[in-house]
Amino acid sequence: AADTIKVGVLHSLSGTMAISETTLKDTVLMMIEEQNKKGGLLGKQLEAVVVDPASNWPLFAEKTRELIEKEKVDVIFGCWTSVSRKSVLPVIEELNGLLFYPVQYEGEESSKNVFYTGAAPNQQAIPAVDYLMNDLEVKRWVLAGTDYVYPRTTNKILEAYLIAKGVKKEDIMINYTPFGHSDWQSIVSDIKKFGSQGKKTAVVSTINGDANVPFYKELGNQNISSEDIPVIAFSVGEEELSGIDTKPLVGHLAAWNYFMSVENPENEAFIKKWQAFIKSDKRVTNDPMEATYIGFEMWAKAVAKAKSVETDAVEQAMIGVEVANLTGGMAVMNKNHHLSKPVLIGEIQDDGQIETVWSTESTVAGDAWSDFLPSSKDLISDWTAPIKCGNYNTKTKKCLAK
Amino acid sequence: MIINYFFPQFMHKDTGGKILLSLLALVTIMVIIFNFLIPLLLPEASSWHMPTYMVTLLGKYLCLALLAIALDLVWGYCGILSLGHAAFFALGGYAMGMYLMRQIGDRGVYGDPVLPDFMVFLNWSELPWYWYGFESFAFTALMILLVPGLLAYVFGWMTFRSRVTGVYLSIMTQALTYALMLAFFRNEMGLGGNNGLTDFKDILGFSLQSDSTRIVIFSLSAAALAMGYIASRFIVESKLGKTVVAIRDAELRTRFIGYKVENFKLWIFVFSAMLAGVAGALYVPQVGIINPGEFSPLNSIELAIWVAIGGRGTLFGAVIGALIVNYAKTYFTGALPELWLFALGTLFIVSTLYLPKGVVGLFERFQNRTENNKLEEKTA
Amino acid sequence: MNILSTKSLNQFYGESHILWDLDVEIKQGSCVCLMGRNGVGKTTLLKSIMGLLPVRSGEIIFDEQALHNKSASARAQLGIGYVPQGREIFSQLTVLENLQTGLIARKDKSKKLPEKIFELFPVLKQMIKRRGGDLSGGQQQQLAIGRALALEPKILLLDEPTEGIQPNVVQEIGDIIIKLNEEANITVVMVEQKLPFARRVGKEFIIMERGRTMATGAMDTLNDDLVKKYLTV
Amino acid sequence: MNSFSQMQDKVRDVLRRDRTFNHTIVEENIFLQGTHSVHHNTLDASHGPVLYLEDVSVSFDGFQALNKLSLYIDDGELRCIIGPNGAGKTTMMDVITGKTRPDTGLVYFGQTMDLTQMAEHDIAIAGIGRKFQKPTIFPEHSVWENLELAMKTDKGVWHTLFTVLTSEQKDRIEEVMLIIGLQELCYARADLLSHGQKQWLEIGMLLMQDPRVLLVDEPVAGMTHQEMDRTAELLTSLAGKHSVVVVEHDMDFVRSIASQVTVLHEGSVLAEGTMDEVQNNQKVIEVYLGE
Amino acid sequence: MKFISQKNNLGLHLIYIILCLIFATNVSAENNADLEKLIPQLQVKNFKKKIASVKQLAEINKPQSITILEALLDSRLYYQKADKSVVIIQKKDHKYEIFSPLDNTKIGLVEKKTIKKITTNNKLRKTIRTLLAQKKISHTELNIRQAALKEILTSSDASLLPVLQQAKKNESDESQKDLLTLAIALIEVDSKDNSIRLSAIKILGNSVFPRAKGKLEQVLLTNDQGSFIEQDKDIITASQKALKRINSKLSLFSNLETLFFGLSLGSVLLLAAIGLSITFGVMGVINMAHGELIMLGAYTTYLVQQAMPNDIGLSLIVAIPAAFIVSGLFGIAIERGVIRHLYGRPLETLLATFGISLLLQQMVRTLISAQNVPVITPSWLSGSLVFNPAFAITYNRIYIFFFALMVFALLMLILKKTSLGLQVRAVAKNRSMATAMGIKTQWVDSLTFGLGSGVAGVAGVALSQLTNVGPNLGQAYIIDSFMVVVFGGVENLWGTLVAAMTLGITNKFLEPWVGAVMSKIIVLIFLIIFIQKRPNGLFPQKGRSSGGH
Ligand SMILES: Nc1ncnc2c1ncn2[C@@H]1O[C@H](COP(=O)(O)OP(=O)(O)OP(=O)(O)O)[C@@H](O)[C@H]1O
Ligand SMILES: Nc1ncnc2c1ncn2[C@@H]1O[C@H](COP(=O)(O)OP(=O)(O)OP(=O)(O)O)[C@@H](O)[C@H]1O
Ligand SMILES: [Mg+2]
Ligand SMILES: [Mg+2]
Repeated sequence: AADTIKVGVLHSLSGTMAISETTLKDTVLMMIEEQNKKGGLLGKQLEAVVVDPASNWPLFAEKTRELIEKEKVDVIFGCWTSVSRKSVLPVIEELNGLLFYPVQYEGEESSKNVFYTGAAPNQQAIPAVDYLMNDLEVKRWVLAGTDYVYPRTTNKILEAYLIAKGVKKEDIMINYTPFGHSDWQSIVSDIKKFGSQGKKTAVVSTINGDANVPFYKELGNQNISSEDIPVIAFSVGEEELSGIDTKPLVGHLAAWNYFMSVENPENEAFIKKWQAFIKSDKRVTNDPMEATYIGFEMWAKAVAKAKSVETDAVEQAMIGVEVANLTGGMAVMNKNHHLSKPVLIGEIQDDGQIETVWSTESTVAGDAWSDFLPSSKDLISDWTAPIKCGNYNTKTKKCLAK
Repeated sequence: MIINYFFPQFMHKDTGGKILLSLLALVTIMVIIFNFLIPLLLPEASSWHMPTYMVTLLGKYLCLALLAIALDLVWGYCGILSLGHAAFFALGGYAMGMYLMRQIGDRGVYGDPVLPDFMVFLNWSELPWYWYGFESFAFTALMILLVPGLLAYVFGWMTFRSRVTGVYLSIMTQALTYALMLAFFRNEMGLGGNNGLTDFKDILGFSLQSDSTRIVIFSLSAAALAMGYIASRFIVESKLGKTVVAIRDAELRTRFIGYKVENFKLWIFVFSAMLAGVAGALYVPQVGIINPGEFSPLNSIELAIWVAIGGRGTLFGAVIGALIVNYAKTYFTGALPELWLFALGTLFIVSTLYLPKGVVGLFERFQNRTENNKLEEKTA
Repeated sequence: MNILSTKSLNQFYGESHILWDLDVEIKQGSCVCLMGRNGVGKTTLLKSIMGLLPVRSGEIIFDEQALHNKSASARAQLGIGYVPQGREIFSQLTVLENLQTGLIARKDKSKKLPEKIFELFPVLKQMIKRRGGDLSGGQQQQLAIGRALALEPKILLLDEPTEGIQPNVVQEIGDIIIKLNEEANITVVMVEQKLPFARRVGKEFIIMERGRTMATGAMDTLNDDLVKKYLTV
Repeated sequence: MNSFSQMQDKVRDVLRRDRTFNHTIVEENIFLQGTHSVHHNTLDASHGPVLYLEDVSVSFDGFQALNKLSLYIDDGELRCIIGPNGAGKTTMMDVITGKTRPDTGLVYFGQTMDLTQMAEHDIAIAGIGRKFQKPTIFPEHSVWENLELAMKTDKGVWHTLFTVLTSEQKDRIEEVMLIIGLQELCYARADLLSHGQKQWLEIGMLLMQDPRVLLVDEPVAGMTHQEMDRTAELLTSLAGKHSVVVVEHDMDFVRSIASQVTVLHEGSVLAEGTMDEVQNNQKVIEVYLGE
Repeated sequence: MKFISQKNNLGLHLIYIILCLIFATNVSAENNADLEKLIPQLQVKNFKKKIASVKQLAEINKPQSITILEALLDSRLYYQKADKSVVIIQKKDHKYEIFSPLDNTKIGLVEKKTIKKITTNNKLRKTIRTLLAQKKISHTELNIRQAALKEILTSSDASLLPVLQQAKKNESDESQKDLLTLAIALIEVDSKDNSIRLSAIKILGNSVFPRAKGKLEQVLLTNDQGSFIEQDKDIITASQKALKRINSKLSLFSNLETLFFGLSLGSVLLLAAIGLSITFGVMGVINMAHGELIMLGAYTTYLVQQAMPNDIGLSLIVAIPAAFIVSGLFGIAIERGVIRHLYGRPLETLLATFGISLLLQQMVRTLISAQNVPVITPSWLSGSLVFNPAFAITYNRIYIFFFALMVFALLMLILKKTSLGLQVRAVAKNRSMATAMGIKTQWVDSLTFGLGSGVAGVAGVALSQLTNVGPNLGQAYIIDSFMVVVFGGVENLWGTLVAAMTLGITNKFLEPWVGAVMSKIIVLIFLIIFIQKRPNGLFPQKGRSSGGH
């Protein structure tokens, strides 16, 4: 009916999350511009509707409602934190909207109305631990995280995984800190003590956001080098690194599905496009941007395929859509609304780039429900007929959602 | 005036309040008629429909306005600048949230009949004791009043008795809400940590997603605001209200004429905390989530700003302030997503500089002027 | 010659008109006693002269300069010393520091307190290290006068300087005012309610009523009629 | 040291000259007090002074403001207290009203009420009213409301919430308003009053409280001669029914009202007696009066 | 030159010496066959194979093999894309000079595009480091020997025993000798001979080196039944004794460390709060924009570093006055523009400054970026002062501690000893009377607010060394700052100092017990309860006037 296709952009432009989310807003705008240059979709131009949920979780829900009911958008790209997604979820399901969520997260969710283009734990955490265990021969583990759902869940999964691999309980140290924790002296000193008893030790960090910088600085100052106790992080990417003095981080690790440094024609083109769009050749690209890119491309393909922007049609059309990864290979949207993507592990360089030191042979399919948690090991998600369920219990053969 | 007929006596001089309550009644009735009755009777005539998001948005504003009244009572009238009032709001909200969580029953993603989802995947094996009772609405309703009330009582009893006043008190209230925020962020608290409580399904058996439930909750919020307003008006017009103002202005004098100041402060503080709790409880089902962010000290500061912008020490002003600022926020975050903080910041500065008595002060000035003009006309 | 004069001064608090076209003339070297019932605007007049209240209309001329556009601090620098009603000691500052605040506005930038302050008020010397706010009412009054003197003013405005002071000190203050006026040649304007004191110390009087001057003259012309008319209730 | 002085206090307490032991108190007193009594403690002044200070010492940061001060005020007495600035007069009032707690010494109201153990408001309810040296009133309230708030009634939270003024109470307010001469300013905000007017208002509030003992700190400061006379009149008329303690530096005023005068100096009593006695006391002349 | 190495000095020295060696010995090309064979193998992707090659390379006893390993370690070993030949590179302006790995002869100057780095990973680098250390354990230069030994101590394996014993024999430096004894003991604990083991255990017992403890714990491992795996009674008792000794020492050091952590957290709090103790404490302005003024200071540091990228060490020193001026000017502007109109309405200042804080945040977002910006830590601020292996304190914290005290002392001096200080306090106490005394209140206000703001800016410089520099920086500190000022007692600078330190130390001593979050919560609750006892803070305002009357 409308003469444009409206795309909602729901990323915080102010408040604590603005640091990360503004970039994604720009990415979506870039993609839209790009698509419009190509002639739009279904013969219509795309129109972005940007709102600012201001890092305020109830506001995310409110803005979602506004986007769908008032602005009548056809799809929303947005959210970063889990809680913002959780806040949006009931609204988007109620109004049968469509959300593309581009950030790595703790899993344990699959909604008909959401496509998860970031990594699930099995696409980031588990390969990372495998690398540390096999290649770096790590024997003792520090699971350090910010106290919220993503680290809690990830660490629960990792702990179960490590124990399954024969690691003893006393060789695992788990530590949680509040958001924005800035005084790491004691914790780093503990890690140092824990790690300097002869067994190779590594830190698996799910430390979030701003807390990372003081953490790494403290590591450096307490003379813990990446060779003594490497830290592998799941939330430190190029964007975060560009705001840090990288000296103390060099040699530490990061696990993602994308690195800017990967040499690949698609990637180079993307970077060029991005830097031209944002009018700065200093700006970097990162994993959630790739996830946004893939999500957007997939949506465009699915709309073309379904010849409609109707949620239900697009949703079904999405499944099985393939888009080239920026790091090579193809990303596929699975039945559980999660992607198959390659996993890369890299070391942080002094120029703020991450250099791949290991990668999975092929892509890994994102797992909505972890196999390592007792509560979810029997659950799967499958949005195709006949199951059509986000939390299907394979034992009882029942869909738990009502 | 005939309109006085509808209002209790102590409100007869409160023009602002009368306008406010009348408007509130009008809007509520309109919403009920156009969004509920007409669609019910004539399903096709929906052109007058107020969109759902507007209804919930309005409902949210009303809750926040009630919260502003609560703060105005203690700050504007009793001189206690609580920078932690959002804590009571959030506690009321959490109580409601816990009830709504229990209502989900086995419809959570894991299908556990008792445990909320976040407990299931963090391997909690049973419900912590403080979750007991929240399956009952009556119990919850009690808790909505009791939990904030009790906290206010304990905190107030300690601080007022030892005569903590002024900024010391303000900063302590801030410490209180800050501590609560940190505590609620902890996943060990068993209240959902950072994610808080969300994914609510229904309330008293009615689906939260249905428009009629929304309209009912909206009407309830309007009623709560109206009742909160009238009760507060009654208090400030009573001798208790005068005493409280006296305490604000000359605490020592009040003591020396025989008032037990700490009791008065405590009473009004607890009452205000309960009002805040009710506001929080009504807020949660409308926004669909409660999480520790609500305890953030910045929220409380902002709350103080609403009150100040509207006009401190006038209940009517508190309501106006809450509505203005929140509407501005809604509007600017949509219309000027990149620049809205500039707009909001400027609004705060300009209004403190040029409206020392808030928007209500502006009305009054205007009113005085017109009255003066009238007088001049008469004398001329 | 007039050191201080006001011309049709009008002063308001909000909408209420306090001073009505007030004309006051104070001669160089005189010692004027401002009298009148409670609330007639005596304090208001002193504050207006000092610049603590913005004048609504009218002129204030001091030492042949127009004052009404100058800030209070500039007026202090011109040599107006002010001892307010209620003393207004800087309570958290020590006695010494309180006195030192009087030095700030001095033209000569002197950093030394005039010795005569301690001669006049020996008690201040004893209490030099204590917080000003801790002194008793009378002591504070002495401190307030001392502070004003530190600035070596040309004119001293005293608002009820004997209020709450013990009799022998009242006497002393009276002596001091006389001395300051006669020996140091400082013009004094004081508000005073107590007739005996006023008669003893003042050389002229000004009686105010409802923000207007009603009578002026030399102190010995203050007769019972006037007292009855303007100073009794 | 401290426990020793506490013990001293206890011993002294038992040996007080006006001491009546609890069991000797006649029960009836409680009923005499009337039905709407809100006091937990009832005043018993039947056996001596209504206000009783003995060996009270107060020091601030090592500065001895009160030094073993003893003072006895009888029921219905009008007592003037004079003394040099800083002698400790205001501090003494602070001690009586509970604002300052004495380091040592006894402070009793009647024979049973230990004022050092009571909160300020309880002292006020028990019947001690006070006017501050610097007038303190409720600035945002009207004159009328100031008086209303001070009125002697139940001052509990619930009562104040639901109470309405009775016509007797209104009359009483009118009456006091007339006494303090502010009837024209009845609805004016109190902070707009001039200094002298505020003094009157505060006296009015004191009257509304209808206390057994009135402590009046420098009531005539800032008043004209004639107002002073009126105040004197008022205070003398109050004496008899109430005990009145007046602190004042204005000798004319003191002379016009006082029968008994106490002179404080450096925290303790220097002299006591009639005005004439005191006036001719050489020491008093030296430290206070001057020639 | 850029080095990946954390141990800058070590790296520098090594390179220097090796370059000397190279040019002195003038290696001839003919007997380089082994090198020529090994070098290409460094290009394989598989790190296990790479490590094997590196080990072989290390066995070749030639200076050039060390050069190559060094280059690999420092990420200067590349290959040319065209012919896959391995080269050592040296960055020159925007281009790269390439050298032959065989004899270090210069091959040419190339573009970045034509060459590609030979990647390393953690393990590989660690291996190289250990290998290099072994080679240098008997080096002629003491500091190189020391560094090498340090490396070896973290990962000694039994095969090194003869090398270490040899080195010990030749060692003249006492402390180095002690360390060698320790390194040997670490290996000899696992020896076959019980008497050697016992003496080794004794040596370990005297050391607080963390691995010594680990080794002893290993000796005392128990099996599933809870009985010792070790059979020899003597060894067990000796180890237990040694372990006890170590533990008692360690607990002493860890307490010392905690104390220091507390002081250091305290000094951060002090820095953050001290400006506020002026604007809020003295002037009574509830300055919610204080955090943003700190943020501006931090951003100034960033901009200064951008302006002088080659003098990072100096930049921080320059940043201090710069930040003072920038934040101070902003402060003055805020005072002139807004706060001036709000004196006598203290609570309103809260509202207006909150608005200002929003504006400043968004201003930074718009003008600079919403992202964090990198502020570089100069080398003199990184690393730590090592007292012994169990107790070291980091330089940046030491500097910040003393810096905070200095700022504090300076402010104290200004407020208490200068005429400005007197005026400030007079104005703060009684504005209208101060004017009547001839104090130019407007001027004093601006200056005071500027001073407080400037100090906040200076705090920002210090904080930029500890945490992120981003638009939200200020918000993280504002609440803590208010707590500190209030806890200490408004208007009392000493109070601020004591409060900051008390809160810091309490926090840090609680943290090991209850974790970071709970300790913060407990501190807050403690604060609330404490205030009951002292309703006006640690150092309340004294005197009769303070009672509100
Ligand atoms: N801040 C104010 N706002 C409004 N009105 C005021 C204010 N201060 C004083 N007034 C009024 O102005 C009038 C004059 O006051 P002022 O203090 O000058 O009197 P005064 O002559 O000094 O009296 P007194 O002898 O009692 O000190 C009084 O009627 C008083 O009520
Ligand atoms: N809170 C306090 N801290 C320190 N010193 C105090 C305090 N209160 C009173 N003093 C001191 O105690 C002494 C007695 O003071 P007080 O006010 O009782 O005197 P006063 O007799 O009322 O004098 P005046 O007639 O001047 O009012 C004074 O020297 C005063 O400095
Ligand atoms: Mg006056
Ligand atoms: Mg006194």
